[in-house]
Amino acid sequence: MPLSLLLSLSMALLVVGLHAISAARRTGRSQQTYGISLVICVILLGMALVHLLSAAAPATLILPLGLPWLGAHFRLDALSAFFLMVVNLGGAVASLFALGYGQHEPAPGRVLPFYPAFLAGMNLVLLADDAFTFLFAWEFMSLSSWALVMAHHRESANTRAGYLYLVMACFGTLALLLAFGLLAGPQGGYDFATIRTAEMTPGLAALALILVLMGTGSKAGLVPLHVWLPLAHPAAPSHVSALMSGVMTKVAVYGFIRIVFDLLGEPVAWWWGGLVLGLGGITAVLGVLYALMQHDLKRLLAYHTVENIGIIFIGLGLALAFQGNQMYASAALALTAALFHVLNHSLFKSLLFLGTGAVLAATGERDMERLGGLIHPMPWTALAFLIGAAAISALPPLNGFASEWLTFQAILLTPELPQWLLKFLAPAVGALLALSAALAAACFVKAFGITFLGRPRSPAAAQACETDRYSLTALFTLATLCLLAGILPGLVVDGLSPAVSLLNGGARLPVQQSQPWLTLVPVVDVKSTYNGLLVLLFMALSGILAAVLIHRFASHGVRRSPAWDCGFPDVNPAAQYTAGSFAQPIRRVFGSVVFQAREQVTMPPPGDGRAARFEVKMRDPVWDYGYAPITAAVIAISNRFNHLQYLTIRRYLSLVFGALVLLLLGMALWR
Amino acid sequence: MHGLEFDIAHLLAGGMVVISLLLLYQDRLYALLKVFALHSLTLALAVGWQAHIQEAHHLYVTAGIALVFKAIVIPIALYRIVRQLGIHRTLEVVGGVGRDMLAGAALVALAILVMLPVTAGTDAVAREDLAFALAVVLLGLLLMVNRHNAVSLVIGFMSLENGLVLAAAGARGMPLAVEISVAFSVLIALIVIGIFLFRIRERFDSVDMQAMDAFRGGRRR
Amino acid sequence: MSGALGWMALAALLAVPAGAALLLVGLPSYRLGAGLNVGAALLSLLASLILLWIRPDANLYLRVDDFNIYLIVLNNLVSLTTSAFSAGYIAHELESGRLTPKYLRFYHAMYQALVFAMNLAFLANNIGLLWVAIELATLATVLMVGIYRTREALEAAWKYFILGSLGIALALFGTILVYLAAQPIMGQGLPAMAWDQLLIHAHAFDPALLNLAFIFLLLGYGTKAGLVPLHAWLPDAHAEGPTPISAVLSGLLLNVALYAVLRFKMLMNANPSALAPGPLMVGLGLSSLLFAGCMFYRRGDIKRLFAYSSIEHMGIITFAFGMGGPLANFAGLLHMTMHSLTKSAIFFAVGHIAQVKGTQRISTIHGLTATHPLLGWGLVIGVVAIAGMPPFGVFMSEFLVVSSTFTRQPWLALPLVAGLLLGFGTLLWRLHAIAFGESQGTQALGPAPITALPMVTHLALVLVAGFWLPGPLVTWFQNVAALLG
Amino acid sequence: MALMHDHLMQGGQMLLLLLLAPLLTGWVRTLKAQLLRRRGPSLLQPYRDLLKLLRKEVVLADSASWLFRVAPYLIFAAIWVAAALVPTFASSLPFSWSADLIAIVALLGTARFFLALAGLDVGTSFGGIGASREMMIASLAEPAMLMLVFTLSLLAGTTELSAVARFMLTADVGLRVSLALALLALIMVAIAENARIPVDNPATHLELTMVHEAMVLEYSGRHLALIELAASLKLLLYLSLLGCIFVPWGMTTAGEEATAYLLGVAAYLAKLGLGGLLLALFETSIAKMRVFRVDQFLSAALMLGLLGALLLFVSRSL
Repeated sequence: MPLSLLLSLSMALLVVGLHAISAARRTGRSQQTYGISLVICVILLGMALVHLLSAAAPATLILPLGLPWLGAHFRLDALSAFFLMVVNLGGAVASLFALGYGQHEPAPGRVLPFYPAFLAGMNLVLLADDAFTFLFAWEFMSLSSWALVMAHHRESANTRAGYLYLVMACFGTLALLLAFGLLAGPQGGYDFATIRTAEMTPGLAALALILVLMGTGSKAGLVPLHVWLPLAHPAAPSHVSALMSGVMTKVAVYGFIRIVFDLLGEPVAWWWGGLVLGLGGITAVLGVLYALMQHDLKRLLAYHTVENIGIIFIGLGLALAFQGNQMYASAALALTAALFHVLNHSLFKSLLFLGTGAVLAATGERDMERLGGLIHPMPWTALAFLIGAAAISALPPLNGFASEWLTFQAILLTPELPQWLLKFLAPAVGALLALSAALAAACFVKAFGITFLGRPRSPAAAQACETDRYSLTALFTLATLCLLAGILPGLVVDGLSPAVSLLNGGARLPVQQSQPWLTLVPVVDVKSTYNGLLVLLFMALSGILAAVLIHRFASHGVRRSPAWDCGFPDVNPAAQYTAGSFAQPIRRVFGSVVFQAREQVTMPPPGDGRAARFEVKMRDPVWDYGYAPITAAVIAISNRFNHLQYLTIRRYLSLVFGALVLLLLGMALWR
Repeated sequence: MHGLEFDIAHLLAGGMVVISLLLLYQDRLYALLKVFALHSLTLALAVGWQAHIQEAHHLYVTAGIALVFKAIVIPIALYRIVRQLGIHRTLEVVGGVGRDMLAGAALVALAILVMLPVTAGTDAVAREDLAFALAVVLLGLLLMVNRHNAVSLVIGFMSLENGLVLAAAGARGMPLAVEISVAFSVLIALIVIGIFLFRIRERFDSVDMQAMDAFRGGRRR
Repeated sequence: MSGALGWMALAALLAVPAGAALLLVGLPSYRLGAGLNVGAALLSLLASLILLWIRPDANLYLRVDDFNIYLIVLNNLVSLTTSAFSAGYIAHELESGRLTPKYLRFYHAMYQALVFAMNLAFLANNIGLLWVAIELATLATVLMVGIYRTREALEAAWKYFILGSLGIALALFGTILVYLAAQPIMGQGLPAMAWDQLLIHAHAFDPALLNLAFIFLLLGYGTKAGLVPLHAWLPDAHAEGPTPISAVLSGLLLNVALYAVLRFKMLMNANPSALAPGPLMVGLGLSSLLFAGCMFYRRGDIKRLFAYSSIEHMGIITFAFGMGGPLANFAGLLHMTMHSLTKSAIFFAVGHIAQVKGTQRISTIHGLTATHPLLGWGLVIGVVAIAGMPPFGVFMSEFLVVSSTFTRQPWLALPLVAGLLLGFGTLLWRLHAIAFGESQGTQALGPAPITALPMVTHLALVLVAGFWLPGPLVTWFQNVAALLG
Repeated sequence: MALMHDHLMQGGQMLLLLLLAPLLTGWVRTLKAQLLRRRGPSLLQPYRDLLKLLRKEVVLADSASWLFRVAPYLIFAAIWVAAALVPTFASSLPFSWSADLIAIVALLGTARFFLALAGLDVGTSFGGIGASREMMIASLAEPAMLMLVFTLSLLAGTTELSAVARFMLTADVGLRVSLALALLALIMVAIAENARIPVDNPATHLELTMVHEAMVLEYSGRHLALIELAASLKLLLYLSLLGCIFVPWGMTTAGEEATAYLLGVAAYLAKLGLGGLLLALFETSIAKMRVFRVDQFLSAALMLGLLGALLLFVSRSL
């Protein structure tokens, strides 16, 4: 019975957390905690893989917990197995990384108990099969991750981030609660089996969809519900940031898929797809634009999470649109693209966050403007980070490109859709997707170039040294996976096809393994194909060929000398290009529109000794127009009501008196 | 004969309403106390009459309680308190007596409007008594709301209790539990209030509630 | 035989606290007093547990039924833990010289009197007796709120006393009206005031009279339950009295008042042509919820803050019962229980915090989790639990309330959800300031871990209830939910 | 045998590209010189430059890292592979299915990515200028390019180039507005991507407006040679892309006899020559624009591409 084993392993994680409470003080216990978590995650990962590849039948289990008359339902099917794989892969690698990184933790007592609990919460969400258990695990996940965000609570910024995070999480849960209320109906049939069979009117289903978008979107970071994400993810310790950004957002995506594709099920109104598609496109572009404006490495990565969530939701929106028109073959392609990107993003985002963790541990700096030249002291970290950066920038032959290529192919099928809105929307979203991909490349040239290349901008960066071997192992595990998923996409596509067919009325992509050279052939009759393996081979061959020839027949002498730089090399590292200056052209092009970015140069007159100043003022439109008014309103109302605390007894009496008279009048007039 | 019974009950109950209005009218503490004594006296008579026409003898006890405690003991006690506290004689009425009288009249109307249709089931005496009792209760509340002074607040509360007793007496065959509880509560109330007034005496220079409102909870924080 | 045992237990429930109260008045040593206090509470808890299995059949004054028995057990349980907490608390108050042994005698006596009154209120089968008991409880708490005799304390007690007796008066009028409605049908005398009898005949009562009665009863007992706009006494009474009393007020007395309201709601439901009490209760509940949510933000006093949280949750519970139906009623009952346990736990923590920090000002309390981990995390867990997050019991009740409401009355669910979110946000804002950040103020040593036992016990109970409810309790809730209709 | 032959074909094309690329560059330079009434260098000057650079030793800046040394090979490989996947004189080459037009665009992106990183590596201000501007330009040029891909794939039903080329040869293309828009967009993108006037000036140095040259400023010797070669390969790629999409005539399909191949090669050379001429004419007739007007130039291209795609999306359903 694999399911019971999965559950007991998740429980074991909780126990580890409890044990860590007592153990946190003592040294070496962090190693223990992370070690056990690593082992458990690996086992869970293996079991999930087995279930997914063996295409086993769904297993269910009911425990006498949760809602008394309902019990806690658990279920393991292809979809949850796929996401279990994603979650536990991330968990395992993060734990491995933490074996080394955890020793730099200043407050282990605030991390160790909650880390395994967080993992357990995510696993339970994926296994839950009734509304109560689902929300229970969901909220538990939020709570434990909140505790991890608050680990370094002495910086007021972190406290604020944690607060915003918890409130947004509560908002999301309430939205989901309402959605489940709709799905369950007045009789309160909260278990998913009942919900699947229940009939819903289109209006209610649409309402449920919107609520689910709000609920899961607020956790996944859909614009405009993303505001908490770039604050909260960086605030946590880096391996937790990797989990939150790389994995927890995927759990949110799972929630969306589970409820919308599985529970709501057919029939799907066509405009659902349009809605999700549009949100995804906006999220993708805004996310990467925000990221370009950041100097804080972790916050930059967090904003890229927003972007990639947008890409995933583009795929999901396309799938909904196709399903709404009974085009299941195309829907299969879109779904595959989305799920594939889920996996890819979890890989390279964890990789990047862990790499940032290594940098943080080595230099104590997150601000790119104070880093630089790290490729010299920590070449291996640099290499891993470079692979991650190339992958997230969708460069062939790495995995990011494979999934985005599939998404493009799905968009190219949209002209078959009958609805005009979708016809216009799809190419526009395609343009947005292309734009976000290109901007992402720019952003990671900045991230990698400013952080690792050039010359160190601060003594901390100059004295950095290579990170420990646990961390390096974790980094290169992920880097290898990125490369493999990139050159063998066919295998991955076949691997997640059971999940796709589960959600897609049995329709799935053609089997890829039979193709020559493991080429990716999304739709049989359309002749668009891509083969990462061959591309890699060609590049390797030609590159090596060139190298060999040149070194064999031409010179291979090398002479070191100061930089040329057109004759006047600047001795001061501060004269290098900074993150801000690198982003300036793009800020001028896009930022002036989106963020109302204003540049202000104050140049002292000649002879004046004072330094010239250059300031950039930017506004966050989402916050300024979405959230600030709400908070202001709440504060205003509170201030207004606050007087009621200070009335005289007479006034309070007259309140009661008024209530009484009012009700009596009501009585008198009622008849 | 029934007519007479009814008229007398009506007269007494109505008298209580009028006296409640008089209470509203007072703006001097001693006068207020005297009128309140009158109020309680009328109550005693009304309850006694009810006992007579209902042949419910336990009601005589209630009447006695009302007479002894509310008409005699309490006013005297309060008189003492007022004198030994030496609190200033006049009590400012919040926004004019005239407005109070208007509000009072409106309340009486409301009480009758609410009560008469409701109690169609029970007999006429109970209906009258209940309507007037409700009026007395509301007027007592108005008195509490419209006075700054602690003592008059207490008196307002008492007249409200009087209204309750009237209602209880009006309800045929209401078990003794109620009267006991009423008397008992009034007793406790008196004691507590007494304690309070003295405590307040320890802390404050006057029983004027405005003095206490100065320290309303939370303001200092 | 068993019946006899039942009656003995029942008698013990009333006699033990009463006797203890009388004894405690005369007991000079406060240590002995505290011990006796705990002992008496323990005894009455045992008695209530006996009643759990053996129920004497009702007479015209007292009765034990499904509804009140679990409230009685809860009542005595919390009063036991609170007395244990107060033993440690009071000792510190003596050291800090805020209380003198003379007052302590008084305090312990009043504590037992309060327990007696609340037990009586639950056990009463006679609406007059119920009223007397609640009056008694009010007076006892008034005296205890004023016990510090500071200006603020006196004023809070005064406010509480005036508003409380007004509520009591209104409730009495309502009671009389109920009797008037019953009397024509059931004839004069005691039966016309007995719950079980009333319920049987309620269908025949004059609906108009019942409606009027319910208005008075709702306002009267609603004042005791601290429903907005009748709540004014509650925050100050919580903030100025000794913390154990705040715990008892929030955890128990509010329940008593709500219990009374529910009894009369059952009466209303039993009469087909009377107006449905639901809308009134829903309205009061929503107003309390939203109002409290708005009040958190500006609170500077930690005890007042959580007093407002009590108002909020009374609002939620009233809302749930107002909605009615098996799910909502179940949720309401569960929420009552969970709120009692959690809120009293929070007040235990707050009491220790206030003593350690020597102040109740939030602005001077920061980073508790760093300086006093036990208290700090205890408070965090308590607040997280009361805010309705898993793995704690309140989550289940809020889950049921919200989801069941949304399918039946979507437009009611929206203000409900808005209120919940508002309250959550503003309360958590305060919590973050208190529990996290750079620590300020005195770094004085926290109380001995053993004194935190009551808090830990409550939190543990709430935690367990979060994912597992024992079967008997569930069947109980379901029966009562059915009774409440 | 046939398979062998196909692989020969593929290899032949790759070599041909390698050989032709400098010649094309030289051709454009000579033409420009002539147009400016200068004698100008000979056609073979680029070859001489490359050989000279190859023989020289590399002068590395002290702060240069391993990435700086690896980048040239990566860039060269990526661009060469991309170029090899564009049908030149023969469509449907054996490996043409291994990457479609999207992949080709992405491969160019890879090359750009590493070029920009190399520009940042030494840590000089000029490198930074070049890198940041290059990425800004690319962030607009790539989407425009992909819009072009949309348009083509909507017409041809595929994103694979040789299939597109074959489709363009057939009659049922017709004259379409969106094709014209796509052509315009592609030309603009090509100009930007190859750092030609008016976006950038390939012949300039020590000018704050330069983009491409600023990135490769620190390179020397064989590295510089590789990068120069890659640059001219890129130019060749774009020209042959234009050729195979918009003037596919004379292109042979694999598996025909030698004469056909000769014809195809001849036609291809003719196209290149013409393309070079047009480019030279254009470049001499226009002045370079300010860097911060480039974005308008390219967003115009993007809009054109999007417009073309939209027109097709709509017209498809009519």
